[in-house]
Amino acid sequence: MTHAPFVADTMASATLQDLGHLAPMAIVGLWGLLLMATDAFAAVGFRHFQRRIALFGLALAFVAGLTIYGNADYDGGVEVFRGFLVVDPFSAILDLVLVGLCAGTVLVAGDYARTHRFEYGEQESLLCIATFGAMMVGHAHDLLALFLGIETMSISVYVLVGARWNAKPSAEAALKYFLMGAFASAILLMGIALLYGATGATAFEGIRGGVAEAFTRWLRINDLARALDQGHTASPAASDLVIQGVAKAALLIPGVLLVLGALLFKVSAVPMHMWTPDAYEGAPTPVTAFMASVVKVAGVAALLRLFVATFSTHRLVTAPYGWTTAVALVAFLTMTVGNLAAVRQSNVKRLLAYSSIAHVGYLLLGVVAAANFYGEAFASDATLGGDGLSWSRDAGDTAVASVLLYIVVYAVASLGAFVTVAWLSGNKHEALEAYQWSGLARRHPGMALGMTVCLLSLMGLPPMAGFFGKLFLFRAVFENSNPWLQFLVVWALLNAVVGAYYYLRLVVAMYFHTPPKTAPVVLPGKGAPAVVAVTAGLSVALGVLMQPTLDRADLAARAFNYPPGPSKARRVDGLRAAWEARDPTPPVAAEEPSPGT
Amino acid sequence: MVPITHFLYLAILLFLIGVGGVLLRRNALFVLMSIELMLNAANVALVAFSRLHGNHDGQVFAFFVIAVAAAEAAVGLAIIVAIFRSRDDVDIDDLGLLRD
Amino acid sequence: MTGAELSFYLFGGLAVFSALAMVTRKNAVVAAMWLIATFLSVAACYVLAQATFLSAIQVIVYAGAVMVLFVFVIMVVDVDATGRLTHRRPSRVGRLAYYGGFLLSAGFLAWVLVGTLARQYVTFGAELEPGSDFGTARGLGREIFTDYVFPFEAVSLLLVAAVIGAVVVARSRKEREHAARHLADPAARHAAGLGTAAEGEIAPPGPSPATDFGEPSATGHRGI
Amino acid sequence: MAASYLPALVFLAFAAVMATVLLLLTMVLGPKRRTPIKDEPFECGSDPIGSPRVKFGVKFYQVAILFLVFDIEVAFLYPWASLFRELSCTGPLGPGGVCTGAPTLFGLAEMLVFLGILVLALGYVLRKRALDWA
Repeated sequence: MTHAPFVADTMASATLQDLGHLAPMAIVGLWGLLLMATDAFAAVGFRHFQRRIALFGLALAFVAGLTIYGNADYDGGVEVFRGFLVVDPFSAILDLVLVGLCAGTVLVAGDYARTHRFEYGEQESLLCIATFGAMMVGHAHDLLALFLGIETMSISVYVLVGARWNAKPSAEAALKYFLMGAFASAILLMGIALLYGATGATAFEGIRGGVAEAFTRWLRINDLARALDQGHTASPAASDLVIQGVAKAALLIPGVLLVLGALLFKVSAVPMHMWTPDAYEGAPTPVTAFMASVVKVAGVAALLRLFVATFSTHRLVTAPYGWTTAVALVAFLTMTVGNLAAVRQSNVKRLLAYSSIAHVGYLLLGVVAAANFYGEAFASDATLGGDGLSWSRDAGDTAVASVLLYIVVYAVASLGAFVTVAWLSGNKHEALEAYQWSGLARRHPGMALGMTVCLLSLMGLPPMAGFFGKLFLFRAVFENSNPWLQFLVVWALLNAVVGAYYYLRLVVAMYFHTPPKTAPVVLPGKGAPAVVAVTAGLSVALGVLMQPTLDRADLAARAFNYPPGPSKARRVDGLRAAWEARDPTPPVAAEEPSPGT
Repeated sequence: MVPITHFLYLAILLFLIGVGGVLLRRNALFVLMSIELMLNAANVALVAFSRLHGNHDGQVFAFFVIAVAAAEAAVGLAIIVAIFRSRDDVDIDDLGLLRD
Repeated sequence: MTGAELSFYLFGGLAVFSALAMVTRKNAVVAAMWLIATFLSVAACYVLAQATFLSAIQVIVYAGAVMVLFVFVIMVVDVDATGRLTHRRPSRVGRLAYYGGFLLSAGFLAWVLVGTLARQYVTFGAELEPGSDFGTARGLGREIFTDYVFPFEAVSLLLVAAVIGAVVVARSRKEREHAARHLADPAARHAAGLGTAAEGEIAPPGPSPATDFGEPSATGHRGI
Repeated sequence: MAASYLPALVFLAFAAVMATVLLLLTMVLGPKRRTPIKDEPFECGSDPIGSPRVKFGVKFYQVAILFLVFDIEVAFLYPWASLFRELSCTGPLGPGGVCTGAPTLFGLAEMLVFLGILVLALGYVLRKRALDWA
């Protein structure tokens, strides 16, 4: 072990500088602590300000995120804390989105808890810490960052789910979610251990190098092994090479599969989705909204960062050792099962839970497509010695951009839909059965409209953002020459039609059925209407301004599986200029709900 | 010297025993203990690979895992206590309120 | 066989044995004791992989604190109740999933074993210079406090979340009332789930007693 | 390397042998005359009522969780303490642990932040009366 002489002095300044790069995340984490302190120590009258303090901090983080979002210095990606985390346009977009989603949850969670009589002052603090974890996943550039981020987020969410002490389903949902989640974490950890064994590193860069090396060795090994089998007297060196190479791959492939399984569990893909409807239903509805938006975004970010950007060497995405075939199969199952189960649900919360599963299926298709393209790019780089500027890499970047776009659009609409459900539950019994939504448009036209817009966006109707999200995603997947993937796109379209049925059923109930005699009790306060208005507005606005939005996502995804550095910055350079010339106002900037409403 | 491979076998055996405990036991406390066992198994693998590669990354990872596992156990046990307050038994099959 | 090898197989075998004993016990306290035995054996194996500091931490945190927590909770939630095994068999699908999952994992084990054992893959790890601080508190600290500054600070947030969780989720009715004792405003007390009915006011619509846990509150009120 | 742990191993073996031998000796040597009266649990002359296992209060759990958190804090303190000299020096340490560079507060600051966060959590717990035994 050789260690550079201690540079504690430069470390102090470097640490502060790195914290500056991570300002949004640092602010959110700090606010988690601050809110805990104000809850415990502030004067009695001060406690009513919890929500405002939280929103102020989130607004601060959002502004900090905007400065990073608009700063071209980060285009090539900046590694902070010695490569532990990375700040790049991708993470900048995720920061903004996650902070916005957290603010949306904070706006509703307090009202909901008060009305349902389990108000507690720690809620905002936990939401901030969970968002901090999710942001850490978005920035992750090391397996430890990924693991710690997922755990920080999950532990806070377990608590949020179980905090509703006056309703049994809450604690039960928490236990179920916790046991399943902890099991998945343990599997994730074993996978990480095997990956570390195979590559000798936990940083993504090191792992990528190790993966490439393991398989280049493997290639030579096949020849050597054949020579050995044919009875040639092998040199000790050759046999050593065989052993080393085989062992590396024997650790790598199970490691990749274990990590994949755990992450698919976290995003609730189908064989591992059993916990989702129960946990979503049992959790307090604003927390459900948080799980369906923030936690999902973090899970997809983890898949993109680790699988699309790191495990996309040619060998790892193609048969017989590729993970993409398995994920394509999972995507097929996920959208089918999610949609079919959603059709059967009369409970709105469960319906939305299953529909969120179906959306994960579509997203996974995009993940597979992106990884396939990058795998091809990797192969052509290796054989042609190219500089990575192949068509495949462009296509892969576009696929990543459309996945990013889709998850953002989905998360926004999903937040709006779940918040509407939370809003329509001013009484002990939440209006969870579809018939209770009958005629809502007559009593509350504004909220019904907001819910309708969100549902239509989830469904993918043309003027809404969801349509373009699906369009770009499916187009990116269809670019693959693999006929199976093309078939899956057709299958996904059929699924979207099934999805339209259950979304529209709810819309029809709201608009065309006679309202029940007793008026529904709704949450007091302007929080929920504000969130629904903003999410519905965004669902329309992102659809109308889709081209600039996609261009911006493209900028974030450009050279996504490139290591950060000057060559990546060069690659991104022209794009930023083109993008800024095209549209001076960043469209996603409308995300922030105004604090203090 | 003990071959690293044998550490790996130990880790995988402990891991599988933990998986078996999670899948086959119905008592939430046993499930939680089995999960702790699985985390420990992964730690054995991390430590062994850390020795294999001669760098500290694996050990540091295992160190953080111990902290995370403790936090996870604390929250999990809190949830079990909360459930116990509402009912007398901690059997995950009895969680029937959330069935279809 | 050298002493190191002998002790590895001894402690490794002990770890596997006590892990098996842990998952098969009926009584949760006994199982916890076996789990402690597993953790201690694993700590011994850490020493043999030259993770001396981690071995100490394993004893202190795992075998010490975590297991104390487990035993306390087992005591809290009534040994007799937790000692009972399943009284309802899982559904057929559930059982299939369990056994399928278990077989899959066993297949995974076989895969790794065959992939490595078949080629007689035996490796001893990198050469360490004698007297290096590999695995000691200093060696590990040098990484944690320089390269891993960020996770070091971030893990404190995780611990904070766990502390909040333990307080929020496991707190009793009495503690909840205490937390809300400053709330003179009946509406605020009501929002925190505390009774106003006992004070002779009409409760706004809220959860019925059936959804409450039914513990009587300090004011004798039962959930509305 | 592992040889330096030999004393610990010997100690362990000694403890195990000692415990086994003592138990065996009492089993073998002790007189065994059982009467129904002797088999009864002893409770000050009155018949025992119910299970001897009393349910613990949840308070024990709450104290244990705090113990756990601060145990982890201590786990981080060990390596920090053993490395403190190096962490507060901008250059490598000379012979005898003398700092060859300038002193710096970086090492102190990072631990203070960590401790500060956990002390804040402790304050939170105290304020929430989770430790009150009343």
